Amino acid sequence: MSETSVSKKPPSERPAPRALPAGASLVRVLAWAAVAVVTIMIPFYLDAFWLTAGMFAMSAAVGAIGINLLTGATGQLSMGHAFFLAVGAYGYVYFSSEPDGHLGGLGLPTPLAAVLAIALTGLAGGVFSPIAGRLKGAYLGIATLALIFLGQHVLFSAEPVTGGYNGRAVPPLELLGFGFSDDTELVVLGVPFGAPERLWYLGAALLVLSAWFARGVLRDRPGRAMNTIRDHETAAGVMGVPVARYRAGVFVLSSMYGGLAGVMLALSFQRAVPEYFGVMLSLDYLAMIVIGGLGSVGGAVIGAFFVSLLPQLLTRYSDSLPLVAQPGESGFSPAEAARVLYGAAVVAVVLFLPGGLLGLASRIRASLAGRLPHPRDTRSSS
Amino acid sequence: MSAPPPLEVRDVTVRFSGLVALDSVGFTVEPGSIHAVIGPNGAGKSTCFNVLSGVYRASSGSLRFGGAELTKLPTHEIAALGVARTFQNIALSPHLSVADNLMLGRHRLTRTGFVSAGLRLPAARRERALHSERVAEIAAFVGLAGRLPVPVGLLPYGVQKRVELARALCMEPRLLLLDEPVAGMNGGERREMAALISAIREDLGISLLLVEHDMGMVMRLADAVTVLDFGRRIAGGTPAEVQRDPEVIRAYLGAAAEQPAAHDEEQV
Amino acid sequence: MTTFAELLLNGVSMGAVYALIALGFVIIFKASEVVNFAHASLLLAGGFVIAKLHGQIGFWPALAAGIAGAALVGCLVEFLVIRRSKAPDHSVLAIATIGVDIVLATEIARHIGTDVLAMGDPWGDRVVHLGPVSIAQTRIAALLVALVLITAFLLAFKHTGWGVAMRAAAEDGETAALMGVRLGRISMSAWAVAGALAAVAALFLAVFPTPGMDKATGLVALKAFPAAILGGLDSTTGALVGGLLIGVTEALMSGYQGDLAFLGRGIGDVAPFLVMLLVLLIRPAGLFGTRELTRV
Amino acid sequence: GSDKSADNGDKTGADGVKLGPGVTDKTIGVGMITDLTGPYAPLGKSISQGAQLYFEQVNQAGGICGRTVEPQVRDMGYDVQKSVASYTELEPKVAAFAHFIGSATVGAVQDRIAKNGPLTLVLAWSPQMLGAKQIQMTGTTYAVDVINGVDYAVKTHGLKSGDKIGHIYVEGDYGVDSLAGSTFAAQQHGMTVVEQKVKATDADMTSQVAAMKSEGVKAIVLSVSPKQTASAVGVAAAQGLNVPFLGSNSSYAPQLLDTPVGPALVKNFVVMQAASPLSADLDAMKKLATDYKAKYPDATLDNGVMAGFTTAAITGDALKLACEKKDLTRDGIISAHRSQNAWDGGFGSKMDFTDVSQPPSRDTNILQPDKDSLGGLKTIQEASASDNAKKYEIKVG
Amino acid sequence: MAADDPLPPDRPVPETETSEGGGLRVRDLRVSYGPVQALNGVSLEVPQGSVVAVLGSNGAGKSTLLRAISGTLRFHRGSVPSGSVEYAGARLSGLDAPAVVARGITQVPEGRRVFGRMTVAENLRAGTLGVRGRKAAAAAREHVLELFPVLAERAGQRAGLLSGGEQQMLAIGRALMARPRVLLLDEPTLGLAPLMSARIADTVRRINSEGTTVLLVEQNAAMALSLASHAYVLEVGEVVMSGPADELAASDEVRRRYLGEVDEEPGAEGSAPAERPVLTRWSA
Ligand SMILES: Nc1ncnc2c1ncn2[C@@H]1O[C@H](COP(=O)(O)OP(=O)(O)OP(=O)(O)O)[C@@H](O)[C@H]1O
Ligand SMILES: Nc1ncnc2c1ncn2[C@@H]1O[C@H](COP(=O)(O)OP(=O)(O)OP(=O)(O)O)[C@@H](O)[C@H]1O
Ligand SMILES: [Mg+2]
Ligand SMILES: [Mg+2]
Repeated sequence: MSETSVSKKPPSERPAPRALPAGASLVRVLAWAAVAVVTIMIPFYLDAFWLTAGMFAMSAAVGAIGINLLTGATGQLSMGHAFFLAVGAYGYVYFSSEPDGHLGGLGLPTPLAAVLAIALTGLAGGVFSPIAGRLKGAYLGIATLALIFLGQHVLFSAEPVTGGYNGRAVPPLELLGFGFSDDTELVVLGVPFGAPERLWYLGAALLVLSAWFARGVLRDRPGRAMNTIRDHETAAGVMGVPVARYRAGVFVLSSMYGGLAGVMLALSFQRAVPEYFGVMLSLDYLAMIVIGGLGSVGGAVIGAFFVSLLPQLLTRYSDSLPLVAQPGESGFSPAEAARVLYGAAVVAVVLFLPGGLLGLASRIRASLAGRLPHPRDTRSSS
Repeated sequence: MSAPPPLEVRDVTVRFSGLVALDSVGFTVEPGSIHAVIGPNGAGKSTCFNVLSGVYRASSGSLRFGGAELTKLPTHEIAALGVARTFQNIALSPHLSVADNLMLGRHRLTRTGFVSAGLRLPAARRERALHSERVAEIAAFVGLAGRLPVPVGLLPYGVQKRVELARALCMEPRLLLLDEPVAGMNGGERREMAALISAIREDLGISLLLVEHDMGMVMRLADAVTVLDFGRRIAGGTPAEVQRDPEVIRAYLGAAAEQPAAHDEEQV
Repeated sequence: MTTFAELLLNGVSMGAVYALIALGFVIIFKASEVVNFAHASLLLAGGFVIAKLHGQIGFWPALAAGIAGAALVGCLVEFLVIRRSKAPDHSVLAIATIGVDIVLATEIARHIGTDVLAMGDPWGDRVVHLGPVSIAQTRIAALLVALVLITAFLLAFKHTGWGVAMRAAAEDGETAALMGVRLGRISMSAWAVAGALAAVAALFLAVFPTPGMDKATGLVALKAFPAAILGGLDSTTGALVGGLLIGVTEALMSGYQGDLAFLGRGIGDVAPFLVMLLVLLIRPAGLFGTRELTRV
Repeated sequence: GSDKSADNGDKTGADGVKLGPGVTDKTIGVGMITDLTGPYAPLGKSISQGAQLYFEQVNQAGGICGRTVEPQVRDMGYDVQKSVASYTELEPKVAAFAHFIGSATVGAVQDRIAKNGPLTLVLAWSPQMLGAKQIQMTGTTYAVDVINGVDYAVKTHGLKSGDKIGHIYVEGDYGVDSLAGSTFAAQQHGMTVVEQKVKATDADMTSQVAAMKSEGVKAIVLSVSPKQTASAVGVAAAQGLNVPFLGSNSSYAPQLLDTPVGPALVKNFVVMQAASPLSADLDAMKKLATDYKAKYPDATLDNGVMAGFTTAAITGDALKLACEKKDLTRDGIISAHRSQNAWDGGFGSKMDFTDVSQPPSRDTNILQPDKDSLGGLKTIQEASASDNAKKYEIKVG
Repeated sequence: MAADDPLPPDRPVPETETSEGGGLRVRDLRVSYGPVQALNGVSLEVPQGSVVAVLGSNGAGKSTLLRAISGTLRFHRGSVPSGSVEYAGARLSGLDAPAVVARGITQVPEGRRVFGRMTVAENLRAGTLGVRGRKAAAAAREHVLELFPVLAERAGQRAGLLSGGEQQMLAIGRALMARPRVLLLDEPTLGLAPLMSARIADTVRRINSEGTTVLLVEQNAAMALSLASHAYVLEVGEVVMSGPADELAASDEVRRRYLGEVDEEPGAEGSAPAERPVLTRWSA
C-alpha cells in the first residue's frame, strides 16, 4: 500500500513469537544433535553422487544465506549473485594455481587463496556500491543483472585468468597438509574417503559457520537496521542509520557470502567453467530464498537444498521411466518433465506458501503451540 | 547529559516544484520547553519537521542546534546530535517485535557492527544487555511493559503511536519532535498521551517541538506556540496570546475558539 | 560513413523491436508492479502460433491468431498464477513468473523442436535503399508499428479509465476495489495486452534478417530488460527511448568491434548493460521513470 | 545408499575376462551424457537415438563378450552442474561413455576423466579435448575444418594474396578454434582476416555483415549456429554482398532450406565437415538410414543420428577388441581402443586413434546444401586434407 | 454463513424510526482475522437517510465493521463465520467490493489511502471508476471541488505529496465522486485542523441533507455525537452501548471514556500518570 497512508493494517503473515515452553528448547537441542549425527554418518553410506549433490546444496545454501541478507532482510533485490560466485571461484583458482603456459596464477597456499578470493568478492561488491547504495527494487534487480553479462563477457575474454570458455582446473584445497582430493589414499572404517567424502565435511563446517554468523548479524544491531531500511527507509535514516552506507555494506557482505559459495562450488566441481555462472543461476538463487522463506537464515538453507536437489533427483530417477520419449509421440521426455516440475514447484510455493517452506513450518508449529493473543490482550486501555 | 541547547530556526524556506511549503519561517525553541507548532492543514508543519530531521533540504535559511548547523547534515548525523522525531504516519517495522523497534532507537548509541554481531563478540553481548535494560525502562515508562515481544503490526493503532514515541525516546534525544502524537486517539487515550508528554519533559528536561491539531492539548502543554499558515509564520507567543489572535482564529481555529462547547476544548 | 549510417539505421530499427518488448514489461509493471520474467515465453507462444498457422490461413489471419493466442496465454498466467498468489510483495511474484517461464518455455520448446519456423510475412527479404545504405522493409514496418503502439498506450494510460484503474490497482489494490475497480479484470487485461505485444514483437524478431523463430528466440527478451529499465520501468516513452538506445548502442558496438577490440570482442552484447548502468548512476529511476517520492 | 565399502577394484569374471567398473559377468554398462532439454536438445535426442539403435543391434547379435550392453543415458540440459552430477553418478557404473556432448560440459569433468575415468567419446572438436588417453574425439578439430575450407575457397574462387576474408564466429571454443584455423590459413595465403565475434543468442547478423561489406571481404567463414548462418547469408544476399560463405560443421541444419534464405544458401554456401554426409554412397550409411527409419518411423534422419551411431560403434569396437584381449578393465578397453589406426566402420572417413595428442583425422568433406539429398547436403569435394591442414600444428590443451 | 438469525435477546435492540425503509442492517456479525476474533456478534442498523456514529477505542473493531460492509475484509485475510449485512433488503454479505460500490455504498478507508503516485485530479477520476455516466461524473467533480477548493489548486500535484489534511480531503472527495447513497466514513477527521474538521462535519451534514446515508466511525466522539442521530459504542468486538446520540452524549461512561472529560474518582485512566514510573536520564 502507498506510503502516504496511516498504516494501521497489521501484517497477517508471521504469528507473534511466543516464548517456547521449557520442553521445547530441550527438543530443539536433541533435534540439532540428531542433525549433527546424520551429517557425520552420511559419507559412510551414500555414494559420490549424493555427496556431490550434497556439496552443491551446501554451497548453494551459503550463497543463499548471502542473498537473503540482501534481498530478504534489507529488501534489495539482486539478480547478480552468480557474478559473485564466479569471482569467488575464479579468484580462488587464480590465486591458488601455479602459472602454466598461457594461464596465469599466483600459486599461493590454497587456504590463503580461498580467503583472498572471498576478500576479492567483497571488493567487487564494494566497487558496485555506488549503484547498490542508491538503487532499490526492480531497478537494482536489473542493474545487478548487468553484472552477470559483464561478468560472463570478462570470463570469456580474460583467458589468461579464467582459461576462457572451457574454464580451468581447480587446485584442491589443502588444509594443514590434509588434501581435499582423491590423490592421497584415505580409508575410514573400511570406507574409502575420496574428494566427495572429505569435501562433504568441509562443506558442512563452512555452512554451519556462515549460518551462525549470518544469524548473529540478523539478530543484532545490524539486522534491525537492515529490516528497518526494508520497511521504512526514511525512518531508518531519522533513527540514525546511514542508509546508503548500510545498503552498500550489506551488498558487500552478501557478495562475500557469494564468494565463499563460489569457492566451495569450485572445489566440488574441480573445474571452474564460465558457462555455469549465468542468469539462470542467479534466478535459481532468488528462487531459493523465496521458496525457503525471505529474510531468515533457515529459509535460505531450506530453499537452497530444495532448489539444488530437486532437479538432480528428478533427472537421477528419470531413467526409472522409459528414457527418450519416442519421437512423434507427444509425451514429455522425463528430462523435460523434470524441468517442468521444477518450474511448477517454484510457482506452487510462491502461490500457496507465503513465507516459504520455513513459514509453513513455523505456522505448523504455531498452530500446535496455540492461538494468537486475543485482541483483548493487545488492547490499549484495560 | 547537560540541558539541551536552544534550537534556532532562522528564516527557513522550503520549495517544492512550484510551491513554497515554508516561507522564511523563524522561531526559537528554548531549552527544556515544549514548543507547539500549529496551523491549518498544509501549512508546512510536517515540512518543518522534515527539514529539522534532514528528510528535506531547506532551500535557504539556517537551523542551529547548539553548535551545529542542521541544514547541511544528512539525516543520520542529525540523529547523532540527539534530535529524535515521531512520524505523522506511523513508520515502524510491522514484523519486528516492539523490543526490536525500540532497540533500533538505540542505533546511534551503540556500536555493534557486522563483524562483532556475527561473531557475537563479548562487546556486542554486553552492549545488548546494557541497552535492552534501558529499553525495558523506557517501555515501562510509556506503558508498553507487557508488549515487548509482540510484533508491532498486531498492535492497535493507539498503541503503535506509543511505540513510535518510545522509539524516539530510546534515542535519548535532547530535542524531541512529535508530529500529531494523539491523532486518531479517543479522549481517554489523548489524556494519557498528554500526561506522558509532560512527564517526559519533567523527567528528562529535554526540549519538545510539538505539532498537534488538538488545541485543548496544545493549550495545556505548550510553553510557546508558533502558528504557520501557507508556509508563513502568522503568529507566535504563549498559548493564551495566540488563541486570542484574530489572525489565528481566522486561519485556523475558526468558530472553535469562540464557543467552548466545541469538542477540542474537551479533549483534555 | 555509409557503414555508420547503415549501422545506425539498423540499430534504430532493431531498437524498435526491443521497444515493443520493453513496452510489454512496462505494462505489466504498471498494472501489478511485477517484473515479468515470463515475457520470453509469451513471445514464443505468439510467434509459434503465427508460424504454425500462416500456412493454412494466410499471414494476416495468422498474425491475428498469434496475437490472440499470446494474449490468451497472458490471461491464463494471470488467472492461474498472479491472481492466486498470496505473495507478500512484488519481487516475490516476479520469482513466480520465473517458474512460469520455465514451464512454458520448456513446453513450447518441445513443440518447436529443431525447426526454424518462418513467419510467412509479406515483406520477405526485400530491402529499401536510402542512397548507399539499405534497410530491411521488415525493420521499417517494426519501427512504424512500435511508434504507433507506444503512442497509443501512452495516451491510454493517461486518459482512459482503464489506465487510471490500472495504476490505481497497482498502487493500492484494496482502495482501488473501494473505488469499484475490478482488480481481477484490470490485471488480466494488462496481461492480455502484454501477451499481444509479445506476439507482435515475436513477429518482428523472427522475420528477415533472421531466418525465422526457434526456441532460442525468447532469449532476446533479456535484452529488453535494460531497455525497459533505462527508460524507466513505469514509462511508456521510456520503453521507446530505451529500446532505441539499446538497439543503436548494440549495432554500433558490434559493427565497430574491430576498432574496439581492446574491450574484448563481442562487446556489442554487453554494451547495452553498460549504458544502462551509466544512466542509472545519474538517474536512479531511469530516464523517464517516476522516482519514488515519499513523504512522512 | 549404496554399499560403499565394496571397492571398485578390478576383478576377474567367470570366463576369465578381467572386469573393470561397470562390467559384470552378465552386463556391460555404457554411459551417455547428453542434452535433451538444453540448447542442443534436438541434436542430443538424435545422437542418443543413434547410439541406442547401435546397442540394440549389438545386443540382438548376442551382445559383447557374451554380455548384454546396458546403455545409461543422462540428460544434463547443457548445464555444467548437472553434467558434473551425471558424470559422478555414472562414472563408477560404466565401462565407457559412448558419448558426452559439449565442450563446457565435458570441460567441467575433463580432469577427472583424464585422471582415472573410462574411455569417453566426446562430441566436441576443440583441441582442449586432446591429450588424454581416455578422451577421444571423432573426425578433426574445428580449426582443421576451416583450413580445409579456406584452401578450397582459394582454389575454387581464386582468392589471392592481399585479399581480406571475413570470419563471423560465436563466442566459445568452437568459434575461437575456428578463428585460429582461418587466421593460419589466411597467413599461408598472405591474406588477412576480418573478425566479428557474436554471442550464441544473437539472431540478427546485419551489423556484422555491414562491417564485412565495408571491409570489402572476398569470402566469409561462418562458425556460428545454423540460425545465424541463415541470417548472415540472407542479409548478404539482400545487400548484394555476393561472396562465398564457408560454414563450419555445426553452422548448418537442413531445416534452413525451408526458410526464405534457402535459395541463397544453395547458391553460395558450403559446409566443411569431417564426417561423410548422410547422402554419401556407402552401404553402412544406407543401412543406418533404413534401420533408423524402421525404429523411429516419423523422425528425421540427421547428422546427430549418424554421430551418435558412429561414436557408439567406436565404443562397441573398443569393447569387442578388449574382450578378445580378455581385459575389460578401463585400461584394457582404452589400450584396445588406442591400438586402432584406421577405424572407419564403413562410414568413409578413416580415423587413427593411436596418437592421443592428435585428432583421429585431418580430412574434411566440402558439402553443399541440397534439398533432394538425404540430410540436405551433397558432396562437392570428397574427404581430403589440404597441405595447410596437414602442416597446421595443433596446440594440445 | 448462518442466515439472518433473530437478534439474541441480551443485545440492545436499536429502536429505529424507519427500519422498514430498509437502510443498512448488520445482524449478529462475527469477523475473525485468522485466530484473531475482531467482531463477535455485532448488530446495528443504519436507517435510510440517517447519520449513525460508531464509537470505540483503538482496536475495538470499528474499521473491521466497515470492511465487512464494504467487502474488503478479504484484503486483510479476514473472514465472516456468521452474521449478515443487508442493504435495502438485499444481502451484501459475500459480495466483493466493486459489487458493493455498484449498489451505491462507498467507503472512505481509514488512513486516507490516496493514490500517492497519481495526481489529485487522477485520484478524483479514480473515484468515478465504479459508476457509469460522464455527465454525472463532471457534476460530482464540480460538487467536490466546491467542497474542497484546495483540491482544485493542487489538481496537478502528486497526491502523495499533499499534506496529511489535504490527503484526507482528497480521500473524502474521491469517495463522493461516486455519488454514493451510503457513505462509510472511517475516522474522517483524523489529523485535521479544528477548522477543517468543522468543515468536514458540515460536509457530512450537507451530503446527508442531500439524501446520503452516513455511517460514521470517529474517535472524535464529541463531533460524531453532534452529527449523528443514533450511535453505537463498540468495545473489543461487541456493542456495549447504543441509543440516540444525545442520550449517549449525556451518559457518564461516554463522557469519561470517549469525550475524555476528567472526573474525580481515581482508578480510571484519569489517574494513569500516578502509576507511571519515573524515567531517569540515561548516562553511559
Ligand atoms: N515532498 C513534497 N513535494 C511537494 N510538495 C510537498 C512535499 N511535501 C509537502 N508538500 C506540500 O507542502 C505543503 C505543506 O505540507 P505539510 O505536510 O508540511 O503540511 P502540514 O502542516 O503538516 O499539514 P497537516 O497538518 O495536514 O499534516 C503541502 O501543501 C504539501 O502539499
Ligand atoms: N489484518 C488484520 N490481521 C489481524 N488482526 C487484525 C487485522 N486488522 C485488525 N486486526 C485486529 O482486529 C481488532 C480490530 O481492529 P480494527 O482496525 O477494526 O479496530 P478499530 O476499531 O478500527 O481501531 P482503530 O481505532 O485503531 O482504527 C484489533 O485488535 C486489531 O488488532
Ligand atoms: Mg503534517
Ligand atoms: Mg480503525
